[in-house]
Amino acid sequence: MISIDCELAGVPLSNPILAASGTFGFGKPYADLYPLRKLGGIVSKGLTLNPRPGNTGTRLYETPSGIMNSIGLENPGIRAFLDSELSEMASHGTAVIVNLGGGTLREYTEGAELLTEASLKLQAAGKRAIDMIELNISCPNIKEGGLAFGVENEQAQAVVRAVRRATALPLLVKLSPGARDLKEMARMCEAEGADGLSLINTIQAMAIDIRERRSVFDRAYAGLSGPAIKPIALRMVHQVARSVSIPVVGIGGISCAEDILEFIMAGAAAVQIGTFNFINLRAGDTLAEELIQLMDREGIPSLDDIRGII
Amino acid sequence: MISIDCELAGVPLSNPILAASGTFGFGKPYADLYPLRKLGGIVSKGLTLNPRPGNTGTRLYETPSGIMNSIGLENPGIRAFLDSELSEMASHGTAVIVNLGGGTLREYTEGAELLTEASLKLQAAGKRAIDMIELNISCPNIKEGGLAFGVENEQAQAVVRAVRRATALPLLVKLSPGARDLKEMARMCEAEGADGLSLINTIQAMAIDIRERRSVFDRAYAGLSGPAIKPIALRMVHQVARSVSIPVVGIGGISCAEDILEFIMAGAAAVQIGTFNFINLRAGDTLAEELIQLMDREGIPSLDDIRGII
Amino acid sequence: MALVIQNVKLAHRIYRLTIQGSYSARMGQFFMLRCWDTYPVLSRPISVHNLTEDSVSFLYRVHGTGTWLLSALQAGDKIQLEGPFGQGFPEPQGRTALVGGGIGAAPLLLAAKEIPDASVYLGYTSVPFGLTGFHEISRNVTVKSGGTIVDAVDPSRYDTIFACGPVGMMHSLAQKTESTNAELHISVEKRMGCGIGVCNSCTVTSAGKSRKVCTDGPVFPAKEVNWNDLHRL
Amino acid sequence: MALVIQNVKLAHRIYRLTIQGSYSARMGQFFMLRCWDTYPVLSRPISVHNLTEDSVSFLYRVHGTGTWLLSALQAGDKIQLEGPFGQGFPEPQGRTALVGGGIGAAPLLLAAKEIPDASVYLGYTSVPFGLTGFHEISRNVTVKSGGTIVDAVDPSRYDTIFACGPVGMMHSLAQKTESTNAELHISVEKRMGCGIGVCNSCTVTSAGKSRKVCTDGPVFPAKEVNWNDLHRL
Ligand SMILES: Cc1cc2nc3c(=O)[nH]c(=O)nc-3n(C[C@H](O)[C@H](O)[C@H](O)COP(=O)(O)OP(=O)(O)OC[C@H]3O[C@@H](n4cnc5c(N)ncnc54)[C@H](O)[C@@H]3O)c2cc1C
Ligand SMILES: Cc1cc2nc3c(=O)[nH]c(=O)nc-3n(C[C@H](O)[C@H](O)[C@H](O)COP(=O)(O)OP(=O)(O)OC[C@H]3O[C@@H](n4cnc5c(N)ncnc54)[C@H](O)[C@@H]3O)c2cc1C
Ligand SMILES: Cc1cc2nc3c(=O)[nH]c(=O)nc-3n(C[C@H](O)[C@H](O)[C@H](O)COP(=O)(O)O)c2cc1C
Ligand SMILES: Cc1cc2nc3c(=O)[nH]c(=O)nc-3n(C[C@H](O)[C@H](O)[C@H](O)COP(=O)(O)O)c2cc1C
Ligand code: FES
Ligand code: FES
Repeated sequence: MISIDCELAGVPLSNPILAASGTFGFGKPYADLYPLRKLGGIVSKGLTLNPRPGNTGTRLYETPSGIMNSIGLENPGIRAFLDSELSEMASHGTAVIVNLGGGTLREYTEGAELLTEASLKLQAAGKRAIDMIELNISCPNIKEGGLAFGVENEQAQAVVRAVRRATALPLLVKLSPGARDLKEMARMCEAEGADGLSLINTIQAMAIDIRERRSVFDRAYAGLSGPAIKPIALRMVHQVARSVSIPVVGIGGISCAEDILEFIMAGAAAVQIGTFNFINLRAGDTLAEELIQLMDREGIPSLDDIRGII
Repeated sequence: MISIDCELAGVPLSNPILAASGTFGFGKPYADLYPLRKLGGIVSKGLTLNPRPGNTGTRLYETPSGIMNSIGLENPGIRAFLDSELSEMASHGTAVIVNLGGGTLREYTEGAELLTEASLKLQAAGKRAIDMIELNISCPNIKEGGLAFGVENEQAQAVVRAVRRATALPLLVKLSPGARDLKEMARMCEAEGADGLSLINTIQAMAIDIRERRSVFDRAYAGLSGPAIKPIALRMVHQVARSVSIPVVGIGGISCAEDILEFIMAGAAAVQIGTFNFINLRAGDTLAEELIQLMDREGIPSLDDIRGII
Repeated sequence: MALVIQNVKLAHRIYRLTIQGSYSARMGQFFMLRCWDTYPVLSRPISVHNLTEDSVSFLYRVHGTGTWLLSALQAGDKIQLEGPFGQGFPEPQGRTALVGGGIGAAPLLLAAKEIPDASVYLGYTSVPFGLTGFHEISRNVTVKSGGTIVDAVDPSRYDTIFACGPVGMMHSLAQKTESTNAELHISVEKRMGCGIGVCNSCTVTSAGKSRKVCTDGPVFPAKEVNWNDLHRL
Repeated sequence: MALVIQNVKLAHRIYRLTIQGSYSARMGQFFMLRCWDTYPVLSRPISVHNLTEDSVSFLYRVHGTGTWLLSALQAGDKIQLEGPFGQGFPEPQGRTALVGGGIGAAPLLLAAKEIPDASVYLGYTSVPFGLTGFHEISRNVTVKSGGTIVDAVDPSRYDTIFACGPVGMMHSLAQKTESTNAELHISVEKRMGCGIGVCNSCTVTSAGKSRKVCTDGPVFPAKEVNWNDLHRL
């Protein structure tokens, strides 16, 4: 019997495959396509304290084996999420991870407090609540100017420290590939009490509409994701997994069971599937089963046997 | 009449399309396929003072819309190049750019001196010689450990300064996408007297052979190139072109005339074609013509009309 | 995975693809199609053109890589489709006109079937295509090649108008309709990631609010859309 | 761009592709093929199987995406090929044997044509394929399905042996040949970027030196190769 159940930051998962933030909404439409308990967990779209309208203009663009997006964190705000989405999101029999974004330190901490409070109340009432917060420190559009929170170690530290104080929930910090020193930032997060790290977020990229003679996106740059970035993401996950002892969640271009094994061998405790959900809306229906079959063929009894062996 | 001739670091080019280092050898085999004067110039494979055997194991690997390579700077050394390759390389009627790598500061400066000396001698004899040096500060396998020269500004500065002193030839510095602060490094190069910048070199990436349970490459990481990285390269070229006033040569995933225009609009003075030479061994035979046709369709009389307009 | 029954070329770059299976869809809804593995990354949204008990068909124009790959399909080939998605056209009130420009005719065949007494107006820049289906269903088909079909439509004669076509055409129809009592609904296009409302990439402004083309649309009341935005897409 | 004349399936995953055009190539040389745009990135190296005045043909096994795309080609389709590249097999001296394992038979047909009195040994894990061509050319064809073809070859009876097949098979043939006077030349495979000697991705060690499979090979003297290296590729 091959086992793929695992644990992430103290939360037991039926398998290591999570749906990545921004590509899965709060799960709802996918639940019509397959039972979401087939996933280890789902990460909510990025939420901020207050609702955000998102960016104007083109928001999505296709590139060779990738897509670029500039959604700009459009979201209904944490209160609306708690009121209208959380209970359904927690009803699918899979782990609930809330992706928390923000523009200022206060927005982050107030958001974390709201989430924590609501979650504890639900738990007290015996209901499934928020299993984990994923802190996104690489939001576009923030006060400090662009990706600064995710780039400079000092700025990241302030956010991680404050949010860590604001919540008792298990805390993942999602790192940006644009960090000036990724390994250093990972170690900082560990030192500040993060329970785990997830990476990578999209890579800053550009596309130009040569007919219109302007950037395709209203904000000059946008984030690249999808199979194109997988080799870069894998390298970064490998580097980070060897730099810290907290678990690392691998993200970036994963689109088959082989890719998942690569990330686990590189040291990931679990993985997230982002863009691939668009390539195959039913990806999560079969990936766990495909992973088991692959491990069977390769004679790998459990993920622990191969995790971080490279 | 649409004109695409241009000037790079004082060297007149018949068009802005150069062949990128490591993908074109010294030109020879391509010369059997088409007249190399159709290119604006060719950049030699990376040369070091002494011959290098290159890396063991797998050296090339295909990824979605990209390739990874870990050649490890295999090359015959500068002396052998000067003796056996330069005169033919200079015979194609196109600009000759020598890509200079190194493991230590001394290797770089001695290399630059040798090249400069040989070039001046040839010029004195009325022969075409080396038009430009492209300093590659992002070689793998160097003394300082991995990509350090291209990552840390201080280390890069030492190399650029020393090589600038060692040569009177026009000097391009080729930047690594792994630089901790790319814009800062670009400004440093300008301050140190570089005549131009070229970017990007390959992006550090990883692939794992899950059957063998080891990295595909003997050295864990390798460099990613090809269409997959174009959106990232374009963003970096845009950032750098706005940070300096010396010319910038755009490199990364270019595979059609549209791509070239994107880089020029992002601020590039010229471009280099790397991986695409493998996709189409005769790429250089038609790209300049295709660029003219595209400019004609889009009503762009010259590259100067659109350079850096984004 | 579904099977291709037929993929016929109707005109230069225009194809009709028929796929086996029993689907139900409302007029104006769309499917996300792909007949390739992971390259290109995204599936392509295509409106339902026609439905029978055991097939669904699409009318499409070869635009770029994706539709070019679709055009190479042959009977017996496999294709992936997810859907139907979107709200489609609303219940029409009173006298109804369907106005299509070029490939914008695609979703109107199903509409013509659902609203048998609707007047159909189809405009083409050059050679018309896909007319047989319309003529079989409706006795009231006006076709114009060259010029603009909007000239042929008198909005004051209708209570409901459904339109699909180039933004310019729909905009001029909207301007013409403004002074009448007709309710104009237009089918809008925007680049889609998921097609199911999770990625927020297909938003447009309608009645001052951010709406998703894939789940709130693709059909919106012409009065509520932001034409400046639509022209830019 | 060249035209496909024929692409026939000979066995499970095995195809023979015939392309229009007048090419000249030596036995053991290869072409870089592609019938797709930029995805996948690299062209695929395939040995020349046969040549006529107005065609070149390839025998290939469907391995991954590239060969799978090749297998979908039909008569009249377009394909890009560059070549021939590489040195191919050297001039044979004296009595010659050609030993192929599985798809390794591919380059040996041209060799059998150029060396009409050579003995041909072909081994297959299961069902043999592509034999007709060999039987038309040579009276001396030994075929073995299952087991190893090396058992059927007595190297001491030959002065020159050309082999192509799995590394394990070629290695055991090399060991068997060591004690004889026969010169064994093997055709080597390694991932290729350019195919023309510029990228240094296809290097192997031969006689202690770094050599390129694409321009110095793909054929190397068995005595000079580094088997450890080859087993790892
Ligand atoms: C709801 C809806 C219904 C549609 N119905 C039809 C139809 O019935 N028949 C038909 O021919 N076309 C229809 N289209 C347009 C069709 O989706 C595009 O022509 C197609 O996606 C182009 O893909 P491509 O790969 O050929 O072009 P490319 O330009 O190579 O595509 C690149 C990317 O841009 C997107 N894209 C390009 N053009 C459009 C567009 N106009 N709308 C949305 N995304 C686009 C593609 O989906 C892809 O992600 C519809 C679009 C939408 C949004
Ligand atoms: C000189 C030479 C001659 C060859 N002649 C033949 C022939 O006549 N018939 C035949 O069936 N095969 C031949 N091969 C092997 C053939 O090139 C590979 O099977 C093919 O490249 C696999 O491509 P793919 O996309 O199907 O597989 P994938 O595994 O998807 O290919 C991924 C990448 O790996 C490379 N690759 C995979 N396997 C090999 C391999 N064995 N050798 C080199 N590169 C590989 C591909 O070229 C591609 O770049 C030859 C190889 C070489 C080097
Ligand atoms: C449309 C889209 C929206 C995204 N929104 C968010 C977000 O709100 N918060 C976040 O942390 N990451 C967001 N991401 C990043 C993904 O979660 C993931 O890190 C990235 O896409 C890389 O994974 P992939 O290549 O599998 O898509 C988004 C990605 C996409 C494509
Ligand atoms: C096989 C290979 C070898 C390369 N060797 C060198 C080199 O020796 N020196 C160098 O500066 N860049 C080298 N490069 C990097 C290219 O010059 C170029 O910067 C990079 O590939 C990105 O461009 P592309 O996407 O068009 O290939 C090499 C790239 C490849 C693919
Ligand atoms: S396409 Fe994803 S929300 Fe509409
Ligand atoms: S394939 Fe490029 S050197 Fe051989």
